[in-house]
Amino acid sequence: MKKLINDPQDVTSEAVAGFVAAHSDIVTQLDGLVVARVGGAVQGKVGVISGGGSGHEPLHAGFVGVGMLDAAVPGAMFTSPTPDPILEATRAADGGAGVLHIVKNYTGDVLNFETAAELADAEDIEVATIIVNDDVAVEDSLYTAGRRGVAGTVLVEKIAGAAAERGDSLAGVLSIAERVNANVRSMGVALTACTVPHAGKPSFELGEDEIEIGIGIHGEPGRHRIPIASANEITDMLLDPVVEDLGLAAGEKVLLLVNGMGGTPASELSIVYLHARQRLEAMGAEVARSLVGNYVTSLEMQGASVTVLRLDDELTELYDAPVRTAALRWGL
Amino acid sequence: MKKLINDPQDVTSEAVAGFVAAHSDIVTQLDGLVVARVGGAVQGKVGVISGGGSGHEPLHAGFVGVGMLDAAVPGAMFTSPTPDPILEATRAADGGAGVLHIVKNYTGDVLNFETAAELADAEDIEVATIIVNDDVAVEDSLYTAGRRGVAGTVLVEKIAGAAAERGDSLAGVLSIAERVNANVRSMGVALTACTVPHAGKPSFELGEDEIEIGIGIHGEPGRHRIPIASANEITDMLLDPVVEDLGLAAGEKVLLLVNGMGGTPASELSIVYLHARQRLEAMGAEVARSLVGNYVTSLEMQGASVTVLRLDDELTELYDAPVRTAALRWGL
Amino acid sequence: STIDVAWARRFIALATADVLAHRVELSELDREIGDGDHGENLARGFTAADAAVQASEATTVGGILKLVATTLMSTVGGAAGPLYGTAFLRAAKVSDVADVDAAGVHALLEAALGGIVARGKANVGDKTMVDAWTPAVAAASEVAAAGGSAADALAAAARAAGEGAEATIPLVALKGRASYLGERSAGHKDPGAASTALLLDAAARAAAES
Amino acid sequence: STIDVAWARRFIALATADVLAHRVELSELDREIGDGDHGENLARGFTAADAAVQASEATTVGGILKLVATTLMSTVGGAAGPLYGTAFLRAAKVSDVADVDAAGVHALLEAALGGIVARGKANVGDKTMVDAWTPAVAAASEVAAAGGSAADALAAAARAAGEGAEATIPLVALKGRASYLGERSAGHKDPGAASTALLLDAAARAAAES
Ligand SMILES: Nc1ncnc2c1ncn2[C@@H]1O[C@H](COP(=O)(O)OP(=O)(O)O)[C@@H](O)[C@H]1O
Ligand SMILES: Nc1ncnc2c1ncn2[C@@H]1O[C@H](COP(=O)(O)OP(=O)(O)O)[C@@H](O)[C@H]1O
Ligand SMILES: [Mg+2]
Ligand SMILES: [Mg+2]
Ligand SMILES: [Mg+2]
Ligand SMILES: [Mg+2]
Repeated sequence: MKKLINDPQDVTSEAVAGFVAAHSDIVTQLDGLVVARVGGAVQGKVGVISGGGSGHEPLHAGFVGVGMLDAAVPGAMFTSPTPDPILEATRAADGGAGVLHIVKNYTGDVLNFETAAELADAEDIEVATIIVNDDVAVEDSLYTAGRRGVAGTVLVEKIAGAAAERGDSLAGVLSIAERVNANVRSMGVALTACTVPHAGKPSFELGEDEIEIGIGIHGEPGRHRIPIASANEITDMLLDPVVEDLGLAAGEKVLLLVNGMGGTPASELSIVYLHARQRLEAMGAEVARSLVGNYVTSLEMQGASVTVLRLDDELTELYDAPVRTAALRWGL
Repeated sequence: MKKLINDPQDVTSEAVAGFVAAHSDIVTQLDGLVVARVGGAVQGKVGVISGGGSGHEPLHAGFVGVGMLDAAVPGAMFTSPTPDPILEATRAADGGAGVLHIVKNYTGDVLNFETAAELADAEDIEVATIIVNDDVAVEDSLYTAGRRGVAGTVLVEKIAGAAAERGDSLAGVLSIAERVNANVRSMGVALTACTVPHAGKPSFELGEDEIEIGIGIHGEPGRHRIPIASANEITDMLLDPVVEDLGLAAGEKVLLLVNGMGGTPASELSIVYLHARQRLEAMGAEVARSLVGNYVTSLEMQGASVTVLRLDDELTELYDAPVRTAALRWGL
Repeated sequence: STIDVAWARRFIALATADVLAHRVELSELDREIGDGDHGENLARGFTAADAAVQASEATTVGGILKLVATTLMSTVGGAAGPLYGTAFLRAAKVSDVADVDAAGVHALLEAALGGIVARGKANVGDKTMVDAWTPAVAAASEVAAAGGSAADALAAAARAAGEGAEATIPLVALKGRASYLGERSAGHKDPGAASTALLLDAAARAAAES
Repeated sequence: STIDVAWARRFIALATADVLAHRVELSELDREIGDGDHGENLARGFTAADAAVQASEATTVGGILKLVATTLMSTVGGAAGPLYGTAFLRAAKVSDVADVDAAGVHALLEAALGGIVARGKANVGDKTMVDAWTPAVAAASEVAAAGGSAADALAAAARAAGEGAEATIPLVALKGRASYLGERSAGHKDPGAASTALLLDAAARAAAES
């Protein structure tokens, strides 16, 4: 394991401190590694927060700022944060109109946010929760933990953040977030594994010519392992289940997000994007918005995920609304 | 070699096509893979173009747009482009006020841009050239090829682009670019090598616990090889020669750029940034502006470079000016 | 033949030592079918819990267990943090007394399991820590019914938890991170079940000493 | 004992075949002390040049060489593109005739070297292609002075270029990408010098056939 780190135990705290120092015009650091907007909660605006294990940067702290999140809670590496800092972030985001918790669907995240919401409730802060579960690699059933939340999370955060900025009520922001979650699906591939600093060795082993289809973002192995194929073939393997699960029909408008897992060259993401876009267009869908880059990563993992969000006019307008965060910025 | 590619020969053309499709609100594609601003040359404005081998994305195409480059010329992977597309880009950028060529100091880039400038001259397009050479890892001498152009290039492009947008003459834009180049220094480290698609194997070999100090951005090996050390120690090895060569004095304002080589997790860049910033502050310098991320990469290489630019009020103002490109955007 | 606050303190000391000793092993189990942090998570949590217990002046079993609960809740994170946190919290509620007999041990373990199921909603056979806790509760219940001591009840519970953990190996996970692997989760021991066996073994050893 | 346009066509055909056959080897040399693309760059360029030559109706040696020059210039890129491009362009200028004798070969090679030095400003011993071209020019000059044939001049030039390329091995690079390695560039053959030897060998073989 070769990493640009000091003591493995200090990775998260040093990374957050460095991030906040580099973006001090946008964010500030509170207790428990919580990253919040400079200037504090906006009175009368619904607060929007998210959080989860570290190692997925820029998610979530990179999306704190005007038009998106009010605060983010980074946990230990790949480990959901505990309720205390989630509560701290909830307080920091509360402008009197309630706070939306955007939670990726992992047992740990769900349980810790649940506890934090109870604690917030005891302080008379109204909390609503959206559980993001866009990963079609995982079987969704009442009897399982259900689908994971992966790259679609950044779209929920952008669009819910814009709805809050627009002045929607907590119920309104929640319903927008639910609409995004209901219309977004993702699937990912790993070409290499990643190594959590304190573990010191890769999260799984892949042969010289193997890739793992249906990986998550926590260094978990995926659903099945196949020999390396061409970018176009791999893109098909990611896009097909996404489109099918979404029930995408000709004539629909979509946002296409090709997300890098952290160690993938930008050129490869563009190649995956090109083919996914051409496939979607061939199906009669209109790729109205696009996002290509490292947004929800797994440390230095090489690989990518394909996310499709079905757009309507309101979601498009909210997506286009100005945003000023470290990792997503336009119009401001 | 595992990559998300199709035919290795098509990597550059597919990547450019994908990039342009994803950012069609900002850029358009001309002949010879040239990427230009949508809307064409701005009449009366000095055109600013750059180019070089592919594999360093987002450099240069990611910096085409309002406030920065008018066009970019991607060559084959790690190979300088030929004069024809450089000429094409020069024409596309020419609004009648002349065109600045921003060239990284590599023999191939210098020679090909030189020929293109001659060809442009024959078409009565006035061309000025800035050769960027910020890499302190390389000995600079009249009798060698001189220092390489590395991550500092993005700052030359940003600031010269802003000067052109402000309406400066070609001589004015050139002199701003020269001022940036005279005041910017960089040094990089590789933890792993990268693999050019058509080569199929890594550009150099590094042992399990070795790192390479003073690497370039073309998969060339660096100046010396040492055992892996802590992030803080490595950052010192990069920052010290930069600061020394720059002759940085207490009380000066600087821009600190920590650039990822492509495969480095964002958290590690933040850790390097934090220490570099603390060191600069301890020297009495003021870190007035910061940029942390993948800007000038070497495919999937893990590693980073540290760049320091000495700022004055005018350079700061030009750096802060609005920019709207795929990879750098604010104010627009 | 009861256990008391001294047992509770000794239990946490032994549990902490065991977690630290098996930290890598637990993370390794989690690496195979999860995300490789279970040992690290518990090491962080029990180091903090142990320090809190040592500094505490609690005089009841429940007083100690409650302190452990809140400390785990606020330091472990992940799935195991809220699950073990709730388990200790519920156990604390039924043991806020000076002495606990075999029936009390059964009640305590049953409350812990109830907390885990309330939060995690896993069924027996889903390949989670529930598969270690469930037979442990049953074993303690038998000892209590047969008139055994608290130490006997814990010993039986620990043995049953160990067997329960082993029995997770062939199972296909339906809850937690391992469930994402589908069929490929079979053939590996569940890390949370393994840590449950470890903790109950520490509890039994602490009781045997007293 | 002169060479003509048929020679020029044959030279490019053989050179292209040789470049393609040694593509990996040339890139491998470049990988050791450069960026590993030299073989790829020349393969791209000569494939295009060969196609252009086959489609061309040029009737002079210089006509063919000029076509090669412009094609290399617009397809190779990197350092080698402009350097070889200028070399062929300058060589074409002094050979726009139907027949070239030994003195003509010397003039042609000297012009090529002049072009490379004009663009790249390398000195002998800087560990570049100049270290292969320089002895080649000297060898052709000797043959011409001694009254040898064009084919003899090319054969001598090719031999000298090969020796010049070998002699780059111990050198420390002062120009081009290898110079960034400093002392570590010693012990490796310069890829551009190696490709120069390859090209001149093709030229000599084409002349020997005619
Ligand atoms: N729904 C659940 N019910 C009971 N136990 C669970 C549940 N989900 C996960 N677990 C337990 O948690 C363990 C994993 O804990 P840990 O690795 O610390 O958290 P995470 O999975 O968040 O990384 C699993 O081995 C399993 O025993
Ligand atoms: N200044 C120079 N003068 C002469 N030859 C040079 C010079 N710089 C580089 N070369 C030659 O170019 C070769 C490298 O070519 P190539 O790999 O195609 O280009 P690049 O270095 O741009 O990747 C070197 O081996 C050397 O022979
Ligand atoms: Mg975890
Ligand atoms: Mg090159
Ligand atoms: Mg885990
Ligand atoms: Mg090369």
